[in-house]
Amino acid sequence: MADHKHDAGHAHSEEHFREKHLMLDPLPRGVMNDMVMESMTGKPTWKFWTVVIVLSAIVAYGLVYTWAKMIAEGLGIAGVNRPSYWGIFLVNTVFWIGISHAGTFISAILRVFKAEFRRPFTRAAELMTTFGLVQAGFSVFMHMGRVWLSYWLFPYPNQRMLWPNLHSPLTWDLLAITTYLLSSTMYLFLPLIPDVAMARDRSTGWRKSLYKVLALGFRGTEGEWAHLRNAMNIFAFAIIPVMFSVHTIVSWDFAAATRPGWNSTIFGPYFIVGALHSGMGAAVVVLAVIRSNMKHMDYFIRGEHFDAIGKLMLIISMAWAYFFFNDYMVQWYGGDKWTHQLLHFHEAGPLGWMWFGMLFCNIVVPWAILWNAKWRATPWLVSTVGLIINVGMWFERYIIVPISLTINRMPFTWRMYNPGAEIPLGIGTLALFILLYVLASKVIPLIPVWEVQEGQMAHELKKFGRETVVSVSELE
Amino acid sequence: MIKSFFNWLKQPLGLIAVGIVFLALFSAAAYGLYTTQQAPDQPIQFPHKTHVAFGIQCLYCHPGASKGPAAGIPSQAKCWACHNQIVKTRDSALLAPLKDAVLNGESLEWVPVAIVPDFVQFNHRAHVAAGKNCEECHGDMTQQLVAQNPQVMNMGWCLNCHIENAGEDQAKLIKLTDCGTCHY
Amino acid sequence: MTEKFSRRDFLKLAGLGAATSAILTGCGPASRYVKREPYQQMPEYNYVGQNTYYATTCRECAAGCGLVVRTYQGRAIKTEGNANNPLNLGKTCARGQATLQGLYNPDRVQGPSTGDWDSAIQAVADALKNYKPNEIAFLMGMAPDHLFDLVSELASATGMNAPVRFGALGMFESRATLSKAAENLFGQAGLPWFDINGAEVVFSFGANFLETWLSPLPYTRGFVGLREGETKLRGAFVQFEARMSATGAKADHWVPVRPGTEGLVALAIGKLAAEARGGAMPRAFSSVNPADVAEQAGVELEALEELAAMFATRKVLAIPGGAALAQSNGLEVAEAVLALNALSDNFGQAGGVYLSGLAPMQTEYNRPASAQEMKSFVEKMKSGAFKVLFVHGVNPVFEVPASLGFKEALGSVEQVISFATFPDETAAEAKYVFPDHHGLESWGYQRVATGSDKPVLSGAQPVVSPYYDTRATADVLIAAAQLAGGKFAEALPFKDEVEFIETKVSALMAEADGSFSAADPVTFMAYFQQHGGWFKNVDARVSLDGSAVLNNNFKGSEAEFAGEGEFFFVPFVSPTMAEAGANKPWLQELADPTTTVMWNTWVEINPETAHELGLHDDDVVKVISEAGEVEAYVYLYPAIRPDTIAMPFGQGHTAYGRYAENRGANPADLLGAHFNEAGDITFGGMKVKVEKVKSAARGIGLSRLESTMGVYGDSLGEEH
Amino acid sequence: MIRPEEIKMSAEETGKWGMVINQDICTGCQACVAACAMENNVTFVGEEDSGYGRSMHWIRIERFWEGEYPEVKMTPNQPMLCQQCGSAPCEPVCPAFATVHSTAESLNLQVYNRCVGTRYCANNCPYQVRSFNWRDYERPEPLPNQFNPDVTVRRRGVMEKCTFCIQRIHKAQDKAKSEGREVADGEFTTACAQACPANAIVFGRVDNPQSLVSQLAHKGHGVKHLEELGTLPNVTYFKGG
Repeated sequence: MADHKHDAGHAHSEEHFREKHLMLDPLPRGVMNDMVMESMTGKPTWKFWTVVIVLSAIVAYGLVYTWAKMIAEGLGIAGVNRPSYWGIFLVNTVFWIGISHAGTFISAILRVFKAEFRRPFTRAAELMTTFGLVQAGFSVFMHMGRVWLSYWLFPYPNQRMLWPNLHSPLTWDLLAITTYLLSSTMYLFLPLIPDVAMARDRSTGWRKSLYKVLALGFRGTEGEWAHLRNAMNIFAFAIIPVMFSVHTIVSWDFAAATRPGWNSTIFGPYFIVGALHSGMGAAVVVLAVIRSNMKHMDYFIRGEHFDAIGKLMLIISMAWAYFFFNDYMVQWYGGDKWTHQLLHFHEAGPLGWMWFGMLFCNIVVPWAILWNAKWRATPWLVSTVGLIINVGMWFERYIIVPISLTINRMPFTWRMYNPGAEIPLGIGTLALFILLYVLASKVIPLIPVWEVQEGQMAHELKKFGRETVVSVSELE
Repeated sequence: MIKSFFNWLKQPLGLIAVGIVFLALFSAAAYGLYTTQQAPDQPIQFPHKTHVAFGIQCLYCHPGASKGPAAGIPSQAKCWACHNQIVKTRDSALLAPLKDAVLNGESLEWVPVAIVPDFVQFNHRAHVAAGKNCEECHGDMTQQLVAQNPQVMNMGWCLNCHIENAGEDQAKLIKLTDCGTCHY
Repeated sequence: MTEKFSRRDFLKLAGLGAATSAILTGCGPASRYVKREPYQQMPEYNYVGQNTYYATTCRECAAGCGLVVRTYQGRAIKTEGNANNPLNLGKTCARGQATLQGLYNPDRVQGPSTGDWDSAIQAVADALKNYKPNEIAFLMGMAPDHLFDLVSELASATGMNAPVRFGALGMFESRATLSKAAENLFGQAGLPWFDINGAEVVFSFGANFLETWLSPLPYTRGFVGLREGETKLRGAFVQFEARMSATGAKADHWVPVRPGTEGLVALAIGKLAAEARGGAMPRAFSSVNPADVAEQAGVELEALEELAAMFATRKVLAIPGGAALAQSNGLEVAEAVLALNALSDNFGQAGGVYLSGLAPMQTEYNRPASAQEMKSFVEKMKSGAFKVLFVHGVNPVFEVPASLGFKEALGSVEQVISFATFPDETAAEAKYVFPDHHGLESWGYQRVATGSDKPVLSGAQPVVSPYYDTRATADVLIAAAQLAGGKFAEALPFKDEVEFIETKVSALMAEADGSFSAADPVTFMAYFQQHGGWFKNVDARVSLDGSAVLNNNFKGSEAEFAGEGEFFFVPFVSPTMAEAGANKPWLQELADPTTTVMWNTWVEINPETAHELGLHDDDVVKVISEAGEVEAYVYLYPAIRPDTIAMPFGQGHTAYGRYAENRGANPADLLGAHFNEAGDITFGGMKVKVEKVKSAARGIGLSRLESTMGVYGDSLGEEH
Repeated sequence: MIRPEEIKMSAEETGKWGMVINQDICTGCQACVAACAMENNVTFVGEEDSGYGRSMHWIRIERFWEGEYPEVKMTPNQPMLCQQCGSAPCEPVCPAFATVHSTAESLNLQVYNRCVGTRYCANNCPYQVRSFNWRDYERPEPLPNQFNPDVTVRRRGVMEKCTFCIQRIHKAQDKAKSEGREVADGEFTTACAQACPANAIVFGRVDNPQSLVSQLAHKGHGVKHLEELGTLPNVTYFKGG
């Protein structure tokens, strides 16, 4: 950034704006389309295949084999016990649902509020939602003692006159996650249509047939665009309450229980903020990886995006800290002896380091780094912070599930939890998530080209005297 | 290679082959379904019909039905008490297993037909006491040779009858539809 | 069908299709079909589909409790106590409940080691015939049962050695000492009988009467009477012992006296009580100085004074037992504690001390062999005086302390014939194993040695037909005696075991006050089976004359300890498993009442001591005595003297089935061959060393039901 | 003002079957635990799993320590089993209605065949008395011969817990009905109460003021554990002493 030094008078030259802002750095449509197509269809390198093979192997062992073994032998091969009946399974479930919140947050909320920086990475975030939910689903189904009977949890007419118990938070949970998975998949699909149509027009072979089906005959007429925009608008608004309800309901799995440490009224918003915290952290990691590993991505994903997400992360971290403090305070002042015991156990028990680690990762690290605009614009740094936040948020869920389960009102039964098969299973879900993402990057345009182009059309640089300012026109 | 295979499948011959494979799979599945609902093989093709025709009451051989959970299978001594006086027993091929078993002190291995899963605690006595006749569940034995299950004995079937029986009596309905009445 | 695709393959495919659709359709009835075999001949009193209940006797220990076993279609389903039996009045202990896991144990001996019973009987007959009668010895379990009578008759008629009964339970109860003390004090040997139910206060000196001691069920009932008696206040209970037992845990005051000083403490309390009451000081207490005793025993003098004050004002029942008697001065301890009862005028009184009455068909008290008697038995084996040894109902290789050398001595006996039901350590060393039925498959009767105020003969009958190719030992002996001919055949002129039992039992018809009566032997036997035994409606307890006991002169001698170690050693019988429960998986999985440990052996160490030694929970230590060494996990036990360590007896089997084998350690291996005056082994008189072998490793250690976090505050980050 | 006796209790609150446990005379002998295991086909899990909080005991005897040596005391043995709550926290959380209230018997049922194994009920049980079949624990032949035919044998993935020996309740009711009478107090009892050498466990109808269990429950200062949670437990404890 040599400009800054000798261009002190001309603080923001046009050149400078273009370099910094994607929206002000337009390329011809055809070029941009080709760039996206090339990033997707480029011949896979040996690196790609290595990653795919390694990940597949991990999935095959961690998820497929271990789960099959667990189904055949029982949950005994995992580490769950009395009183930690849930263990890492539910840690991972909450974790993945948390990850999935990033997509909706970025693409729906930022879209509704017309945050322009969102444009290039809504798709990447939406994919996280869908793939993250798949992992959450795996995590929750694999923890069931008799998963082959899990269809009993869905309402279907039967001669036994039996229905799922609508009093149970788990039933709510299942309905909420299913709704969320369906709606987020739809919401992933809708903005994809114009891009798929673009890809259809620029590909051959199996790709062409695939995109032909996916594009639903989209040709880009005014009418089609109007319908699409309408649908996207409806979904963008509708999915926001779904997103909020999902993690609230997940939190009710815990908050609705009569357990010290769980039975807290603040859990709903606390969990939502926690989900956004980990979700944004994960999103920034994904963006950094995409940017450094896929062709032309440094054009679409720039420092400004990391800067914007970094600001959000900082705010969310503060919100998380606020809710954490609130929850802790209220629980402590509640005066219940078991809650006191539990809070003390969190900090001073054998896994106390995890509690402090959580605070360090979730509060100290983001606050220490993300306040600085220059650091915020550094992809590797922000994504490292994102990674650390995810570790911290995983700790948080670990503290809420197995560690809090250790302490109950029957001290005779307290017992530490040592994970077993949960570890390969958890790594398996992580590998599956990455694998799905890697494979999807070859099939689905990770950049919503039309959205970027739309933004670039709306943005222009105007000169007022010596000052150059950005002007955004209303599109709709 | 694969491509040529798929191309071959598009030929009329290929389509017929696909059809045959589907038919075969479908029949196998149907056959499988059929076998799951079939009465099992018994060591003797025991004709209930004949015995009922002699005027033997159900409870003569299955006395447990009026006393407790299981109706029971008669001891071989009970069979033999009559059969050793019946000339036909001596040289009937159908009765040979009984003769052999009794004379050699071995047990016949009967396979109960009307069964419920082991997590259902069924009690014959309560049903007999409630006025149910044997044939209401087990079919008309005057017409049957080897025992067959006249209906699918599943929970819906149980519940229908329980609800019907309770009628307007709320207390009875609660008792008869309580999970703990049958499952523990 | 072509060659490549045979009909068989087609059927396979069809079967696969069927299996798939069976899975898809949620499994039709076909997947659940089972085969059912009817009775060939319906047993009498049985009814299709109905439960049948049989009364019999529990053979898990020698107490002789009555059981009622629920059977269904020829299988034993559940044992309950027999309410007709005055000993247990319808109750059972955990071992009685788990007896079914012995009956259906996967590791039973399934048939005679010779292959068939004809050759087995021939082998026994040969053993009887080919040796001189005095070269033949019988070692049996503690229970005074019909087999003991049969063998005794055989022995007395043929000049064989009289059968010897032994059991580790009797050894750990110090039965010989109790009996000898009664003889010395009251001129009559026998097992004392303590009426806890009627007492106001109980002072127990080491007696673990709520666990395995003598007859735990009646004593538990007595304890309930003490606490909950309708007509009186809640009775107090004080326990004197170095290590808090499950019994001591129920005490209001647990007084951890130094091992070996129990007798002195008793005398000191007696002296203080007598002082408090005023009047002449009995001679018995003249030699003790309470202040010295308090120091020796490691308790405060004030504590003794308080206890003595209780003694002076209330009716106190003093009970000697357990490790307190297993000291070099054990006999004196027993006498001193029994003598204390004179202060409350307890002899022959409600709430006091009696001698157990004789059981039906018993003419004199016949106690099991003491350890010292076992030692001479072993010496006879070694010297070759015994050439044939029959073992039944006991597992001496495991139960007799290793220092007595039973296992080595077995090598000197030409023929060892074991009648073991389970493949225990003794059976492994035997030349032949001719398995007896399990108790629930057997006929019999058993005299109840103590526990009831009435004379009780518990009756046993098979509740199921034998599961394996086993045969009643009595039948084997009768058949072998017939085969051997001569005086053997004359001694046992019975068709079989049942006839022998009938002959014996029907002799009771003539007795008055029976729990039932019948005019003919057949009916009498039927009643005997139906009621699960016979008892006399009389109080058979022997009232004692204790007027002179306080005139005895007690020396107040100090206990001597064997070994170099720094710790007193208290082995105790596992309350849940006892000596022969280790092969029953559910007994293994019961939590020990005091430590909640399952499936293993532990060493109890005071937490302070452990801290000094740098020991933690689940460290592996070696306990070393002069007689041997064993390894076990450390359990920091808050209720044990800092100078004492304790270990449960019951594990440490090298055979005895998959659930017992190679599990835990046997503290009997640490006991040296030292005996008290009455001949009991001084298992409480050992000094041992403790050496750390391994530090606790993550995930390896004792299985506890309790939470070390919740109960002891471990890992909670608190100072404690 | 409403006087307490004027408040009409609902069926859940009064309960039907109940238990009184006298801790003062409980010796901790484990006979109840063994009896329960034998009656209810409860499996044993082996050393490793039992030490890892996976034992299947439907009833366990708790004890704590008070004070330091030599003034150390063991707290009264506390048999802990399903309290058969009138308002049980385990019930509403089961998504499959496998943990469900029996209106007829006022018991908490565990319907094994409906259980899918989410274990939420166990998390939510304040008494921690539910046990989960973590594996298909092996009971080698011929041990299964002793299975009680009146009780379902559970397999892996299923939650289970004390049923107040509902099979015995049904049997007694069936017998009484066949004889045209009501079940008499003390006619039958649970396996644990029947075995208990100290008679520390008494079982019966708590809605019948004449029954032994009702009379004991109203004598002295009985405690219902964690009653403050509103669980309406049906087991009354007497510490005594």
